[in-house]
This record gives sequence, C-alpha cells and structure tokens, in this order.
Amino acid sequence: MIELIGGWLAAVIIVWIYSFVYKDNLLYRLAEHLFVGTAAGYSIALSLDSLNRTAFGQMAKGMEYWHLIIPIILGLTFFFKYSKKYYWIARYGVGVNVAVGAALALRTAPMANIIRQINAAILPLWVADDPLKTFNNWLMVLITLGGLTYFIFTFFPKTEGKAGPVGIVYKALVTIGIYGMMVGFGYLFANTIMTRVGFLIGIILQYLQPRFEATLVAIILAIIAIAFAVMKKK
Amino acid sequence: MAKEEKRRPFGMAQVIYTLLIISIVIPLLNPVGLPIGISQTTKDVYNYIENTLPAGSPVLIDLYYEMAARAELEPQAAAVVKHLFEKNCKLVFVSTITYGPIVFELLKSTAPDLFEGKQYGTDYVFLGYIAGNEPAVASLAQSIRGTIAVDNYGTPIANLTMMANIDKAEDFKLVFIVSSGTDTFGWYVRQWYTTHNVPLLFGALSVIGPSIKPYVDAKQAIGMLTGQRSAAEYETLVGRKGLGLASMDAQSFAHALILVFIIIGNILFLATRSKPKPKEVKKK
Amino acid sequence: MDFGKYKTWIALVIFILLLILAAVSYQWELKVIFSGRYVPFVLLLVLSFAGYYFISRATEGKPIPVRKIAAFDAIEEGIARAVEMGRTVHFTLGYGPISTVNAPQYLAGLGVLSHVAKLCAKYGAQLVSTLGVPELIAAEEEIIRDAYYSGGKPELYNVTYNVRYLTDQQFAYASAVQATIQRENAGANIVVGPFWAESLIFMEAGAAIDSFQVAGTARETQIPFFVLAADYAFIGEEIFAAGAMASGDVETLASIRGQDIGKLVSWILIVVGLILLPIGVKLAEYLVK
Amino acid sequence: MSVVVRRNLPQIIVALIIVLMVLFYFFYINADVSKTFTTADKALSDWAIVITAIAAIVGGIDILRYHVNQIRKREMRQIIFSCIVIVMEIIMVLLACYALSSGIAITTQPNFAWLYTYLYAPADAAMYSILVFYIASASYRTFRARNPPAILLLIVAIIVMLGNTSLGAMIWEGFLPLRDWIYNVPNTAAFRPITMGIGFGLIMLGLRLIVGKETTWMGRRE
Repeated sequence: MIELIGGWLAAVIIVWIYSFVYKDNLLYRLAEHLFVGTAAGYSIALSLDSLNRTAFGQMAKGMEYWHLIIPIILGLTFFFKYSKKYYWIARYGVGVNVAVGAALALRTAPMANIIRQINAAILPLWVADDPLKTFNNWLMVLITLGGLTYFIFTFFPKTEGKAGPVGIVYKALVTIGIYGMMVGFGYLFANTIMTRVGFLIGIILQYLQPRFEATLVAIILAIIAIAFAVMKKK
Repeated sequence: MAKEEKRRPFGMAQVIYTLLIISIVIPLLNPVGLPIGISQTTKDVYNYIENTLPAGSPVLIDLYYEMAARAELEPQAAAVVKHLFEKNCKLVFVSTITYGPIVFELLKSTAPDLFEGKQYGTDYVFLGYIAGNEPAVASLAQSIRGTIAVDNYGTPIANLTMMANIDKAEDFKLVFIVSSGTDTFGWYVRQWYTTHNVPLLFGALSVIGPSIKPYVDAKQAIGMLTGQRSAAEYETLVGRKGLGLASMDAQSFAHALILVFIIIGNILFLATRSKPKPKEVKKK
Repeated sequence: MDFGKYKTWIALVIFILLLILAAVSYQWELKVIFSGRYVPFVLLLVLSFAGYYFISRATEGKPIPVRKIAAFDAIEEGIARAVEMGRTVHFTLGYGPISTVNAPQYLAGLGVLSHVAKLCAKYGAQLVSTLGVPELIAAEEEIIRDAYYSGGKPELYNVTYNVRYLTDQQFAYASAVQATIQRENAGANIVVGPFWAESLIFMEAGAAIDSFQVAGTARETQIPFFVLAADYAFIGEEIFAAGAMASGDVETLASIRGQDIGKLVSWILIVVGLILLPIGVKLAEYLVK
Repeated sequence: MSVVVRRNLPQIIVALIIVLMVLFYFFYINADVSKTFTTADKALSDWAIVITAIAAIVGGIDILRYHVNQIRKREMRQIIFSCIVIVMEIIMVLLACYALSSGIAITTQPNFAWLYTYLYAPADAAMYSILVFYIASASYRTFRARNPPAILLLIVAIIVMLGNTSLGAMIWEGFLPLRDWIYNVPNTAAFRPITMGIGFGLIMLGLRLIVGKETTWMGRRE
C-alpha cells in the first residue's frame, strides 16, 4: 500500500516538474518547493549522520580521538556569521576548512595534473613500421602544444603586421590548438545528448512506466494548470 | 525601440518537446533490439577485471552520483559489481556525497540478483556517507578505522569480519569511482593514485568522459566506462540485460530525431544567410 | 612601505635555500624529501615563487599585457550593432551563492560587465543586467553607474532599469531572464559566468530575436553549447583573463601570469622530452625520480 | 575587537595550515618524524570532514531563514510555497533526530527512507533531466555552424552521435572504431591542457591563500 502511494507521488512530481518546459505553472511551483524543502532537510539529516559516525563515534572509541573537539568548535563558529558584531568568528571555521582542502589539492597537483600529463605528451614522433601510430603521435603532440599555447595569456610574440618566424609558429600552434579543442568539444556535445536523453529514458522506465495511470492523471492536471497560467497571462 | 513583439509562436518549442518524448516512449514500449558493437575501451576494462585483478581482492566502490544520473551510472555499477562478485571480490561501498545512501539502496532494490548468496559483512559492506569532499577521500586513504567508527547501519567497523585486514589504501587492489561529477575523479587521482599508487577505474557520465580522458591516457586509471553506451556494452560482456541495453533503442531514435533537427536547422540557416535579410534593411 | 622591496628578496632566498636542500637531499640520498616527489616539489617551488614575484610586482602598477581574445573584442561590435538598430544590450553573469568554488567565474563576469557598461556609455546603448547572485547587486550598480557617468551619459543610468536581481532559484531565474531578453528586444546578449543547464534557455531567447550573442564560462560541459549558439564564445580560462583585463584587476592578472609560467615550463619540458626521446633519453623517467 | 583578530589571524592560520600540510607531504627526514607528520596530516583532514558537515547544517538553516523572510513579505502565493519548504525541511530533520535518538541509522528510518525514495529522488531526477528538452529545441533553432570552428565541432558531434548509437552501426560499421579513435587521440590531446590548467589554478589559489590575497572565503563584510 505504501509503495502504491509512493509510486503515485513520484510519477505526479516528475510530470509536474516537466510541465515547466511547456509553461511555468502552479503545479510546477508546488513540486519545486516540495523538492527544495525535502532536499534541504535531507542534507541536514545526512550531515548529522556523517557527524555521528565520524566525530562522535570516533570520540567514543578513546582519548586519542578527543582532538576532534576542535573541529566541532570550529564548525560551530559558522553560526556567528548571522551576528552583526561577531561575524568574523566564522572566519576561523571557514579558514581551516578552506586551507585543508586547498593544501591537499595543491601539494599533489604538480605530479597528478602536470608532470604525469607532460610525460603522457612525450611520444615517439617516428614509429618505424606503424605509420598510423606516427600520425597519431604527431597529432597528439601538436594539439597538446597548441592548446597549451592558446591558454598562455600574458606571454605572446607580436602577431599583427609583419610577424616574424616566431609569430608565424605561434599563430599556427594557436590555430591547431583551437581546432583540436573543437574536436574535443564536438565529442563532449555528442555525449551531452547521450547523457541527457539517458536521464529522461531512466525516469520513464523507472518511475513513469510502472505507474502509467498516475502519469496520465498528472498530465491532465498539468494541462489544466498550464491552461490556467496561459489564461491568467492574457 | 522596435515595438512589434517578435514572440516565437507558442507551439514551436513545445512541438519539439512532444516529438522528443514520443521518439523515446515508442521504442521503450516495443524494443526493436538494434545491434550495438563493443568498443575497445570497454573491452580493456573487462579484460583488466577478468585477467589482471586477482580473485577475492578487496575493491573500494565510491557511489557519488545523484538520482538523475541513475540511468547512466546504475547499470554500469550493476554490471561491474556482478563481474566483481563472480570473482568473489570483497566490495567496500562508500559515498562522499549525500545521495550515496539513496542510490545504494536503489541499486540493491533494482538489482537484487547481484547480492544473492552474498553476505553483508563478509562479502560486502557499506560505510555510508562521509562529508568533506577531497579531505574525506584523503582520510579514508590513510585509514578507514581512523576516519569512521561505524558503517552506514551502525555496526562498528571491527565487527565486520571482512574488514579485519582492510583499512588503508594499500590494502585495496582497485578503486571503482562511479561519479556524476568531474572533481571526484581528480580527488582520487591525487589522494589515492598519486599518493598511494592504487589502481583506479572510472565510471563516468557520457558528458564527463571526454574531460577526464587525459587521466586515463596518462595511465593514472586502468580504464573508464563512459555513460549508458559503455553500460550496455559491459552488460553484454557479463551477460546481464539491464537498463543500459534496454535504453539503447530509445537512445538511437532520440539521437536520430536530434540529428534531423540539427541538419534541417543548419540547412535553413545556410539558405537564409546566403540571401540578404530583407527584414533588416526595412526596419532602419 | 619599503619593506615590500625586501619581501621579494626574502622570498628569493627561501626559494634558493629550498632548491639547494632538495638537490643535496637528492644527490646524497639524505631522504630529506620523499623519493619520487623531488620534481613536483621543485615545480611547486618554481611556480609559487614566480606567482609571488608577479603578485608583489603587480602592486607597483606595471601593466601586464594580455593577448588578443576574439570573443572579448567582439563585444564592441555587438553593442555598436545593437545601438545602430535601436535595440538594448542585455548582460547576465548567472545565479547562485557566491561563496562557492565558482566565485572566480562570477568575478570574471563582473569584469566583463565593466567593459560592457563602458561601451554602452560610449555608444549610448541602454544596458539591462540581470543576475541571480544577491551578494553582487551593489557591485553591479556601482560598475554601471561609474561607466555611464564617466562616459558622459548620466541620463541613461536608471538603477531599477539597468540592474535587475531576479531570484537565486535556477529555473525560475532562467525563465525570468528569457522573458527579459525578449521583452527588452536585446540587440546584443552577453552571457559570462558559471552556467549549468539554464544557459541554453538564454541562448535560445537571444537566437529567437537574432541578437548578437557573446558567451563564456569556465564550466567545460557548457562550452559546446556556447560555441554553437553564440556568435563568439570564450573558451574555458579565457573569461578569467578577459575579466581581469577589463576590470584592471592587476592581482588576478599577476596570478594568471604565474600560471602562464607553469604552462611555458610544461611546453618546454614536452619539447625537450620529444627531442631527447629519439636519442634514447627518457625525460619521463627523470621527472618521476 | 582589533583587526588582527578579525582579519589577520584567520589568514595567518590558513597560511600556516597550507605550508604545514605541504611540508608533511614532501618531507620525510626520518621514520618517526615522518610518522608524526602523517598523523598530524590525517588529523587535519578529519577536522575538515567534521567542519564541512556542520557547514552543511548551517546551509540548511540559511534556506529556512530565506523562506521565513519570504513569508514576512506577505505576498500571498509565495507564503504557501515557503510554508511547504519549511514544513518539509523540518519533517526530514525531525525524522533524522528521531532515528539518531533511537540509535538506528538515519537512512534506514522507514518514514525518512519513504520520503527520499518517493519524493526527493524522483524530484531531483526530474530537475536534472529538464535540459534534454532544451537541447532538442536548441538543436533545431539555435545550434548553427556559424564559423569554421563551429563547423568542425558539429561534424565531429555528428560522427560521435552516430558512433554512440546503433544508427552508426546500421549505416557503416566503421563509425564505432572512428569514434574510439577520436576519443583516444584528438579528444585526449584537446583536454590535456585543460587538465593541466586545473593543476596550475590549484597551485595559484593555494599561493594566493598563503600570501593573503585570496579573501572571498572571508565573506564581504569588513
């Protein structure tokens, strides 16, 4: 019985949210605000869940975890952001959080994001018995160097008017970089369609099809709400 | 200021939306079963798990996708979990985003056959949601017991039999990141591969695949599954018909419709662009 | 405060000392630094010092040149065209809380807005700037007022017309912007900032009334839509350089210059690696020593 | 309170933490020094886990405050919707607290699970999938091959769309291997500079935090 009501609720909510694309209407606003309220409550609930299992759970295990009192206090400093006089106290909590996140990323980025990528870009430009491999390697090297050149903003040779040899090579590399990126973004565009259509298919298969009667009822109500919104607009 | 209200006729966009919905619902109601090939990138992942990954090895799986992304990522997760369970690997599920517990329960309810004959606590565990983003991933890498006290259901980690010799990154043979975001992959590349040298497997949305391909090409991950297409291919390889395969026909019809729209739209555009626009000249 | 001059020298001394420490530790296997982390450590040092040098030099007011950015230069063409046809100019930098990781993209949007506002004053165009970021309302009003007053067009400045805060909810914001673009019949539509699914709604609204569109975001997944829908599109990090150049934010330009050093170093390392490879020297192995 | 405690001290703490954690990562020196480094490093990451959780709770309270203000503005229709948001949020939090007090995991509390399975999950799924409708209409009215780069983008997109689905397989079986080639060679090289750019951005952000030039995290009020 509970599943039936739930199935109906799910199908109705989905149809009313989709009705927005046809026309912004009251039922869409209802569904949207139900979503915003539940989402906010859910994120608080899961934060409590995480706190319970990381901070309080660990401290219950023994003295060596009692240093976790400090982040709890730092976290509570966030509440000072509401006060006119003591808003700056929140900066201590935010600061520690920002610093730890930044440090973890900044210390490993040189190897993970830069050196490993440089190594992967160094490819043999002549592979004896494999012309396709040679062509692929040339293409990868040129597009990578072109892209890097394109994203350098404050160092650039004179390109207007009589551009010297450096200017010509720079312009060639930047053009290769642009067109190389267009291939990447073309792939990204096609895959965006795959993902977004996949979302719609998933919803139809998992929520709307099993509760077809609920979907129909919701569609009828949505049409009424849209008609009401269109008339109210005139 | 030009006064005539140039409003697009109400129906145009809405007609297109309705055509899109129809192009998806029809093949879903009666699937045609169009053929799909298996791409090499998916085969590489299958071969790694089949041949290189030792049987019974511990694998961490981070479920980091929101509910909308279930269509693309749940079938991937289900197909790979089936393959890992066939090699009776020890699966440690975790989630560094709040949706994790929802999508884990939904995975178990939509694919119960995967977990048949598998015992919670000895074959798989679910550590639940851990806040913190990259710091959470870094802490887990150093020590699971040092980060959380109990799993998602309140059982102390020490009481979970399979977790006896699983605690830090080095104890895992593979980390499977199923994420609808982009940053998650960067976190694991920096905090698990760069720092602890643990092999990574990416499970990404189609839209995210291209931008994290450089990590895979630089051998910082053993491979990647990209969206519903890879899910359908992997389902074929492990012989489990799931949402991936069921969606392929509808994907083809929808793609055909959008391709037609793009081509017609651009033909009209080229036609209008070649002759000067009379409307422009008159208005000035 | 002349202490500033010494700061760079002190930084240089620290930088060199750490380099020597790394070299000594590497040479005599002193294990001061983790094995396999020497080159990242040196790279981090080089980039930090370069960035610090440029940031501290930035405050001395030496202008930092920025290469030609096609989409940025196209904005003037768009505004001139809109004024010629007697139509307004629309700008938006997106919606959402500012205190997230996307803050730099909102600030880049503000920079481009200052450029748009100055051009609107120059050509006498009516600017409508919509936004969904409550914290930036005051900043936008100030930028547009300064532009119109210093451009000698105070009569065109009307705060309720020029700056419109709509809502910080994604789709409500999107449909409000769509209505504004069509109602104001915007001749030029400039969209720069962090965008998600709603960006397509702006592009459709602009395309429907043949407005000249320039769009940019650093969020990769939206860039293909902008390239296909807009007349000119910024690509990824270009919005940061354009925004900083337009608003004269020298410190951001200095840190962009620091990043450029990193890209130059990578560029050179790749080319050196390519040259050494055929003669049997694998640079890649040295980099992970 | 003096400006030191309001502005400078937080910035100094941020700079100190970043420099220390970089030191913990790169310096080994000897076994037990390295041991203390890793324990201190782990402690700081655990702190961030706790602080982020509390920050999310404050975020939830911000939404409550926003909608309470909306009600105070007396605009009839908005009052109903804001009440809905407040009521739903409080229900979820009360269920969570009830589960915590009765010692069971929050996500397994039956009513809480029902609400997220049949209300939160479908609504979130629908909200995130609305974009497909705009892509469809934009494909017809807005996506144009306006300039040479856009032409190349569109040609590659069409090839990949064919390769991604059975359409390609029906026309010419070479589409899939061609799609794989585009994926492995030009696409990888195209996104490599962007991946590296992320790395340089992270380093410069860290540097600006250390020298105190990055202040958006401090909030705007002075």
